Amino acid sequence: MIDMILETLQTGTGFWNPLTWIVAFVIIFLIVFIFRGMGNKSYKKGTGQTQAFLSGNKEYEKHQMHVQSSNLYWGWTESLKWVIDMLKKMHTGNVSDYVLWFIVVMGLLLLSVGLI
Amino acid sequence: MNIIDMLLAHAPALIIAIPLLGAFLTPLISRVSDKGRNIFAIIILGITALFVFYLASDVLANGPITYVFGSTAETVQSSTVIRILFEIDALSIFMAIIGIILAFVAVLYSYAFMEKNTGLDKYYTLLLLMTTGMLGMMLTGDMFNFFVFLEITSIASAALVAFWTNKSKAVEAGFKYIVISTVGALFVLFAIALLYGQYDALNMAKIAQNLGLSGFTFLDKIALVLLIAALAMKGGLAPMHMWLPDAYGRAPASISLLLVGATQASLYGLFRIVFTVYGDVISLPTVSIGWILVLLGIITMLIGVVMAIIQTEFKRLIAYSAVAELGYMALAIGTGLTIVANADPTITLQTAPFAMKAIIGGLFHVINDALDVGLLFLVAGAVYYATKETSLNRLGGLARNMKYTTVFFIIGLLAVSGLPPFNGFASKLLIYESTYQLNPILSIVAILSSILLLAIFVKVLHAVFLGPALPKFESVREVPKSMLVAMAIIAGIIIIFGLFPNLVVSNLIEPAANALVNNNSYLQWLTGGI
Amino acid sequence: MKGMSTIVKTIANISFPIITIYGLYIIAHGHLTPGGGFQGGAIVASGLALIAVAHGSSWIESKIKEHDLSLFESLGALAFIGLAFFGIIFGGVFFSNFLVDTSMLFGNIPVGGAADINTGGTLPLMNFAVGLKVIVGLFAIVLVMALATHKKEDSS
Amino acid sequence: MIANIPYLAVAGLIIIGLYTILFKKNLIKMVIGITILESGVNLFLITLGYRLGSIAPIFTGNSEDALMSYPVPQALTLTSIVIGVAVLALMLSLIIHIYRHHGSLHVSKIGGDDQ
Repeated sequence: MIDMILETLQTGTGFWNPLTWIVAFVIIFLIVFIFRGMGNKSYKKGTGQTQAFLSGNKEYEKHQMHVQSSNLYWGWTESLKWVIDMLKKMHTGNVSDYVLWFIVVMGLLLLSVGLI
Repeated sequence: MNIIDMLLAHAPALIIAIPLLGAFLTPLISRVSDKGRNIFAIIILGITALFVFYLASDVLANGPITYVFGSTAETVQSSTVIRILFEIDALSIFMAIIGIILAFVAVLYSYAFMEKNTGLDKYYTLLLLMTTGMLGMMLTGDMFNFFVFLEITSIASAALVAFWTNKSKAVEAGFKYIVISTVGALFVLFAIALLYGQYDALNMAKIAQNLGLSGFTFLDKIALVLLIAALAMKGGLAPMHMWLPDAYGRAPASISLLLVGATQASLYGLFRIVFTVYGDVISLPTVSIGWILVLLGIITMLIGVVMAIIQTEFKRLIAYSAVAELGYMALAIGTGLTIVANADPTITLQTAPFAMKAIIGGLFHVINDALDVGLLFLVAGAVYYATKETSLNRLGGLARNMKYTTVFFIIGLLAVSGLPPFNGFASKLLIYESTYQLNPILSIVAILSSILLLAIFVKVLHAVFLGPALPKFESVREVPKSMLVAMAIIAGIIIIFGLFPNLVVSNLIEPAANALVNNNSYLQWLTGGI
Repeated sequence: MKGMSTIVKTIANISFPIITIYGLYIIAHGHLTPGGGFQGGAIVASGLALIAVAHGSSWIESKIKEHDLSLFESLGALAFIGLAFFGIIFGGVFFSNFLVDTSMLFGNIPVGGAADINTGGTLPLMNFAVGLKVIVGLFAIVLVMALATHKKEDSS
Repeated sequence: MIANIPYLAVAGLIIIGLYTILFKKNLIKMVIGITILESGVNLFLITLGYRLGSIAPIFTGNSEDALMSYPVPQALTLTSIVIGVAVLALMLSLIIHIYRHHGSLHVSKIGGDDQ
């Protein structure tokens, strides 16, 4: 029974065993932890070291500093603007267009499967 | 003991009949007590779940089961099969397990989530009806019956999507969904009529047998195209996926969870048609159906992730990532189909073993996607319940108030983006490796979409749960226990599946994949050799 | 919505029983002639809709509540499912027609082109159940829609 | 040729139905289009079951060996009609709600969220 539970998943050319992975993860974590312990110990809480430095500007209130979701991945959306604009144009939200897409796909399938 | 044995012998019918009975008893019980009605719905689905699990053990041990309504299997083995019958093989029962888990969790979650709403007797009636339709689609062995259950599911779920009628967007989403479903279902019916007109049968096994005997006529091709297009639309494959973000995003969270199951039931129908009903002739068209599925899958994944990144609504974002996840299934099953349905006799399942792995990966991903995306929907619902806020731009810092929900979100995040050691990784690894052997570009696109999914959900994690505490959310409390339990059930299954993937694959997925590939076992009962 | 003129009301009152009896006939003979629960139910419901149009939906609302209609709708559905469940108990299979070839109600077997009404087993009973559900269900739909449009007119 | 006329009618109904769904801007008209499409499919089913010169499949009052059309497609059509009624009722009630929210039935009123 235990053997069956712990069996390795064969993926054709490779394998996947989560328990092995977890053991490896723990070992690597311990090694990293040891290395971390050997680092510089001069960090002090509550001093100027821990304060944010915003090019000399005054720090905002904590709750004003939350980065909103639409500000994340700004570069990605900007550089792929043409793709995203194209896709946005496709998603009209108009139910006639939804049916139109269905008819178009059906027509293409009909041409490719039915007639060739 | 005798009564229990008798009931177990009728498990296939009872799986459909008990939720149906529950659906019509709900309005009566709701006159007595509201709380009683909620608990009643939970109990009904619990009993159904017991029957599903019993039937699963039976089917997996003894092979396909045929249940004929109003008669016995022997009487319909003559030349004309006109009775409605359920045929349950490993694949159907695998789907039914997914369906009943989702339905049970949804009804458990609704207990607290929908508490403050009015008209809940209708909500529970429709929820049970939708479960009935979903399970019926998965278990039926009759084409017309499939259409009927498809429509039952569509009607119930469209009404549930529009349940919050005071929100104009929800009503619109419901309307779009019912229009799309009806048009799709009418084409399914048209295809069924084409098949019926030629082969004088509505039974899937009978049609498959006759198709194999008579070759592949032009009308068969048209019927195949109509079925693929309509079921792919109901299954949310791009570019016909646009109803999906609307419906998933606007429905109550518990219904979004159930809609995942309904969508996958449609995908199941697609696979069943392509592999089983058309199993003998699917290799005949010049254009490979497998490659069409692969192409649809690739487009679906890319459109899903790109659109998900720019979303600002929490549930709409998850809905787009659900679209991307559906692409993985189409990709994997399509990869398998290119080999299974190959006109070249040198390329078979034996010479190309990756095809079987692709199908296993695809089917494993079906259950993983249902759990992962479902968990994320429940978390989104919990956030909405606690804050009454859906926009990602106005949320933040909730990890301080909602610790358990945050943990569940992180589990869902890691699982859906396919990070080890969660279940999403195991199925995606199977998909990557097998699609790589068909064409490396496919697996590159699949990995890319996975990375983007991780990026998307890390963004959500930051925007919703991390960051400084916002003053407007100071009074936010953790959601009620029944919602936490519902999320914990799914999270628990995710972790078990993640830690012991081979247990699931060898006991549940491989029989299902074999049932999908060999349509002979599905046709066996016709000749009496059960 | 107000009712229509006295002429319309009177004609509707006269034709309503005829329509209802015709619908009930269709339901009762569902197993012999074209028709059945749904068709007959739709006919009866259309008669009820005629009354609703002639007398106005607010008049109907004062007589019947939509809430009570849903009770009968559930009862119809339950009777249908219940008959199917009785199939397991008496006939061994879900939906089994356990009444056929018994001396009980509707138990006769038809002979050569001359079926009498006492045939069909559970089918007539299921027709009655469906008929009840359809009459009440369709009427409830008509009523709810009439009330919905009528409330809109009030508010605007 | 005369036997093909029902199939031409089916094609005509389906095309008219799809045209209405795709190009009419009023939601009620779209619903009418869906109903027409449904009628086309139902007519197709009924036509499949007809045999030339056959009578309606009624047992009472007919001899047992009379040529009857197939009853199964008629049962299927009936089921499809019942489902159609449910769908129609649901669509119309959703339209009532949409009208309450927007005061209009134009299809562009129900826009998407991605624009």
